[in-house]
Amino acid sequence: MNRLATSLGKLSLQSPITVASGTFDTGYFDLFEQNILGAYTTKTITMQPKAGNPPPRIFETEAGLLNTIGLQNPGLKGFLSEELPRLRDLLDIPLIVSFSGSSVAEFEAILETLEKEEGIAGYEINVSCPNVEKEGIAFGAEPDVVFALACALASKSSRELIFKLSPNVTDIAQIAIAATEGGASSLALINTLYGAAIDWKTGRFRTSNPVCGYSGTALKPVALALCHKVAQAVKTPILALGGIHTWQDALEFFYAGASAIALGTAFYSDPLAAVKLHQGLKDHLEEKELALSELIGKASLPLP
Amino acid sequence: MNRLATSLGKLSLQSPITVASGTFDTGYFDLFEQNILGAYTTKTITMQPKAGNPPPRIFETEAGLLNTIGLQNPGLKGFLSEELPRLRDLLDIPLIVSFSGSSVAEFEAILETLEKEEGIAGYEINVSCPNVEKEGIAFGAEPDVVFALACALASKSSRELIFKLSPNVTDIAQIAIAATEGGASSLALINTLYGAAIDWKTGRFRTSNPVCGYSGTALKPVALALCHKVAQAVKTPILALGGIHTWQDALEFFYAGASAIALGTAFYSDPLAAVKLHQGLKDHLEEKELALSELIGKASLPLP
Amino acid sequence: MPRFLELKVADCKRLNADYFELWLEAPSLAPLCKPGMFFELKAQTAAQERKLFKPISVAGVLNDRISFIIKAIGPGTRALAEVQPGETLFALGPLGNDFPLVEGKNVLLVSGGVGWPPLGFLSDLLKERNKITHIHGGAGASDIFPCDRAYTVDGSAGEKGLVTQDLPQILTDQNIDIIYSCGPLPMIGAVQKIAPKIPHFASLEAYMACGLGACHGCVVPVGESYLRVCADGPVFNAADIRWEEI
Amino acid sequence: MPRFLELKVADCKRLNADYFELWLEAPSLAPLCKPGMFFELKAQTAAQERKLFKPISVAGVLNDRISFIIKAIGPGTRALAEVQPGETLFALGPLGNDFPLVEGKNVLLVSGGVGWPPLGFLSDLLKERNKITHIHGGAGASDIFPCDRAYTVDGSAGEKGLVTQDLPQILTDQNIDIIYSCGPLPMIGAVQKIAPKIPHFASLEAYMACGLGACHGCVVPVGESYLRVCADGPVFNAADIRWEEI
Ligand SMILES: Cc1cc2nc3c(=O)[nH]c(=O)nc-3n(C[C@H](O)[C@H](O)[C@H](O)COP(=O)(O)OP(=O)(O)OC[C@H]3O[C@@H](n4cnc5c(N)ncnc54)[C@H](O)[C@@H]3O)c2cc1C
Ligand SMILES: Cc1cc2nc3c(=O)[nH]c(=O)nc-3n(C[C@H](O)[C@H](O)[C@H](O)COP(=O)(O)OP(=O)(O)OC[C@H]3O[C@@H](n4cnc5c(N)ncnc54)[C@H](O)[C@@H]3O)c2cc1C
Ligand SMILES: Cc1cc2nc3c(=O)[nH]c(=O)nc-3n(C[C@H](O)[C@H](O)[C@H](O)COP(=O)(O)O)c2cc1C
Ligand SMILES: Cc1cc2nc3c(=O)[nH]c(=O)nc-3n(C[C@H](O)[C@H](O)[C@H](O)COP(=O)(O)O)c2cc1C
Ligand code: FES
Ligand code: FES
Repeated sequence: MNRLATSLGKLSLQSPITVASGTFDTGYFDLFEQNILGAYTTKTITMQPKAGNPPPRIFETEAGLLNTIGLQNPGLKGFLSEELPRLRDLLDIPLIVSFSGSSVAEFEAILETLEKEEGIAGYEINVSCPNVEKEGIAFGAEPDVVFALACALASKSSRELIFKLSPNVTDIAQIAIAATEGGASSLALINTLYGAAIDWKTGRFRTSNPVCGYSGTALKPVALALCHKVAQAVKTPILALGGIHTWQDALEFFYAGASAIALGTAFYSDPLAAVKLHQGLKDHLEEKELALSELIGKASLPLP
Repeated sequence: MNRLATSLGKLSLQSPITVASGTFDTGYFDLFEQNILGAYTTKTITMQPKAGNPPPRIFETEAGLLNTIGLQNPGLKGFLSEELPRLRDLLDIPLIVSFSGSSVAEFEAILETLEKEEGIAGYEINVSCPNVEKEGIAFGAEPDVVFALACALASKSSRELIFKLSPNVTDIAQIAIAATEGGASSLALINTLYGAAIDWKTGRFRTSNPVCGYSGTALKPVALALCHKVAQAVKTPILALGGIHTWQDALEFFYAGASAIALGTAFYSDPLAAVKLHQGLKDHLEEKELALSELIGKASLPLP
Repeated sequence: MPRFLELKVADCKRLNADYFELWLEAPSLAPLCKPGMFFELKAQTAAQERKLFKPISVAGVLNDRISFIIKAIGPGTRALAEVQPGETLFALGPLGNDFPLVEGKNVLLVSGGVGWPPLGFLSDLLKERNKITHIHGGAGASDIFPCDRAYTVDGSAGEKGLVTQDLPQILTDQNIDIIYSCGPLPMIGAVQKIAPKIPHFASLEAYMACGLGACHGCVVPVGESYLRVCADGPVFNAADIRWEEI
Repeated sequence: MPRFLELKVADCKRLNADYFELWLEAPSLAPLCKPGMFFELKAQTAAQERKLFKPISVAGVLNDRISFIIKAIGPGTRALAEVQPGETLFALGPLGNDFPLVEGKNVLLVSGGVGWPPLGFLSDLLKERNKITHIHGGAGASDIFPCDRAYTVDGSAGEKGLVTQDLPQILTDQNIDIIYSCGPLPMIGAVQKIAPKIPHFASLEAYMACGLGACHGCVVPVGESYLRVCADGPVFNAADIRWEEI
């Protein structure tokens, strides 16, 4: 019996552990077996290739990581010609393609192109990018935009459609409801918080963009609070991420309502974080004689 | 020459170090001299006394603190009869009274009552509470509400009027602009992020309210990013807080545009954090032969 | 008035698999310590630097030294367990109120687990002028300290069961006038339920941040409001606690 | 193919106030190490647990052992400085590409500060079949390692000034055919500017997260795009770097 089996919308996963878009690469499979993971998520691709931001792009803070990679990626064509064939050959686990666009039409065009390709199990829609049609406000910031985007994409694909939500909004539950009503079949949360760092010696920002994405340990309580909020608001399956390192961290998210989790920054302090998480979770569930699915969403209030 | 002197709107401060509302009490003056601080901020008071939330109210995470105190306070009357006289007697530094309300009228009523009292240098307006007139959405979440509230309060007082902003919004710059246009003479940021923690052994939340306020070290990069965003959007003086512990941390915020800073959670890992910050800042500025005011807002981009 | 100091470790020795005893040199503070009072302690390691202090009751005082008996259960207490004699650690205290003392009474002390140290200290002060019965319980043998009757949940030492199970009998047999307790809230509540009419002072535990009364994090429902264990306690009249909320 | 292992510390000794030399037992990895390659290293302390690894160049190989020469400048390198022989630490590697080797050439090595170790290692391999001139610079005397000409900014050792100051002279005097450099980007840029026509391979430094090419955090502007120092480098043809962006 595989106590770790779970599902994320239309996907059955042999392991609840996946990887955070943009943080992971198949190079890690030199260090551990891919079947530790339930699915593989690509870094976000865009229609046109993106050079990304100038260096310095990363900086480590007391309890997390700042990054301003700027979505460096080979573009849709480059992905199809170089990456996808390699991934299709190499992967035994479901492949989730993360992509983003600067208009609803661009999102649709990318999806339509990917629909023609085999070996893709689902899409992760990164809505943290500026919307050129709405004065550059991030797509994910407005429920009506998210709803329209989800409608447009859901009507064109029967693959798993994951909307990845940003924590940098006033009410993430409203965004989750909009994505769900539009047809998202699952929700990934959270993307990075805003963060910055300055060198106190020189007054210079530590990164080429003052405002970065902030990830890692520091995010865990935020991600957990937002996972709980979203789980209270919608029944859509949740892929939780943000600061997860250990199997105990993962359990917190399952209790809060997550069906699966993803590791990102954790790989940079422990390349075997996923392996340890997998083993710890397995041992714990065996000891308790429980299946993962029995814990999901079962958080309760404390005794005083 | 006092290199540490600064100003926050109408207030001249002998030290740029203040305390985060709700985290500090005069009991700390058993451990250090009050003139280490530039001002003293009370915990948030409300019109009616508040019992606060049931225990457990706090939980420490890897890099921060969760709290769900629930604004326990003696109410305006209790404050006037018990707290204010004691503070007036004890304090040699400016007193800032933090308060909150559940409607614009309630905010106004509290301010009008406090206006009759001597020994108050300014107000810190906590807009993180639910607005009963707007379906419980936090006051601080909507620019138009913040603008109206600022207008109402600014017209009734010539004391320093600090609006304390929440990071849990889509665009803090819009809120900062609204507060400024309404008449706020300075901005305090940030209040706590959302955060939660669950006991993985039992599945129980660690606190009586699942979603808490999250403070401490983890917040620093977020607070710094938002301080920068606000400093780019408005010229209103900024009182920065969120995860500040050391004088190096403080320098980052001054470079990002803060005129003063506040310590909160730092006191709980080091009761003398303010003393060390004061000394470190003083030594640094003396070594560099600079006054604090020369650094404020002088952050620059990194060399590649 | 509490002080914040770096105190020298005079001794730190393991008592059993879970507990250790810590002795701090504190000539200026030792005379101020009374049973019930506690310190906020923290080891001076890099990993503990940004962490909260840990509230630990004074277990005893000998000349210039203060002792603590600590169960290593998490990162904070484990870091304390590893301090070496001669090193220093951070100490904020003494904090909190103390147990009211009595004379010529039949006194019952009820402690559970890490609730023993303050009652051990109290016992030293009361024993000459009172008749003391100390009952103590814990999860297993390592939780047991000197007492008149010991109970363990797993039966590995003393009697198997809860410290409160023979309480009605003991109250009448010993003709108890006053109870002092320290341990988990449910234990204290059980004592109060069994003996609602006997004066009962309880020292409470709570998760703490500031330890100084500033944060309102460590409250318990007492009387009409929520009182702070660190500043209004840790010793409360057990009858004042709103047990129905616990 | 890089490996992630816990490696045993064979030796860790201080070289001067700032630098220390670390020797790791790594029978399976030592034979794979070539000059230019690096490891991601991390001490096994509680404070380093959630921290990034530190990229450190291989400074040499002796039988089963790999050596590193490290400047303790921040928490990560300071934690490495404190490891004791017999303890283990985390190591991911060997990572990155290596310097192309040459024969029968007049080789110039230019290093700055912590850029010395990979060039020291390279020098060992090149010296039998080439004529080598190694110039090295640093902030002060503690930054100076064996070389033909040393420069310090504060003048406390070697000549006062920058390592590049006599470069035009040296290039002609020694009739240099090829340059290898490692150090801060401005230093490498200065070398490239002075000698734009001489083949020049530079090992670059960058802030790293994954070390494996996954995060795209460690890029430098090279050719038409941003290339990753960890996976596309650290050795680049200095002529390919877009110096105008640096
Ligand atoms: C006034 C007061 C006096 C105290 N006196 C003593 C004393 O004399 N000796 C002593 O050993 N301890 C005493 N304690 C308890 C002590 O403060 C805690 O055990 C300590 O704070 C735990 O910190 P930690 O970092 O080691 O573990 P944490 O990481 O905080 O906790 C480790 C694990 O244990 C659980 N836990 C935390 N606290 C308790 C608890 N009280 N009981 C059971 N499980 C818990 C947590 O949920 C967590 O899973 C006292 C507490 C108070 C409030
Ligand atoms: C491919 C590669 C090979 C390297 N090889 C070596 C080596 O062989 N020996 C060695 O000692 N170091 C080497 N380094 C540099 C080393 O990785 C850094 O010094 C180390 O990461 C600093 O980590 P820390 O946690 O100690 O300090 P941090 O906290 O990261 O930095 C401490 C302070 O130093 C500053 N700083 C950080 N990096 C540098 C730098 N490179 N130069 C100057 N100031 C800096 C920071 O701004 C900060 O203020 C190499 C780097 C790379 C990319
Ligand atoms: C270096 C780096 C690159 C990232 N790139 C992407 C990306 O391309 N697309 C995306 O949706 N999220 C991206 N993220 C965000 C992560 O997928 C994830 O949401 C975030 O890091 C929080 O998880 P963590 O704390 O476990 O890392 C990136 C994060 C990091 C650290
Ligand atoms: C225990 C506690 C109580 C707080 N109470 C209040 C409050 O009453 N009013 C308020 O505006 N902010 C309150 N805050 C938020 C702080 O003032 C501050 O904005 C936040 O903690 C971030 O700063 P820090 O990381 O330095 O603590 C409280 C924070 C804590 C930890
Ligand atoms: S711990 Fe802060 S009030 Fe008690
Ligand atoms: S450090 Fe991640 S790509 Fe180089």
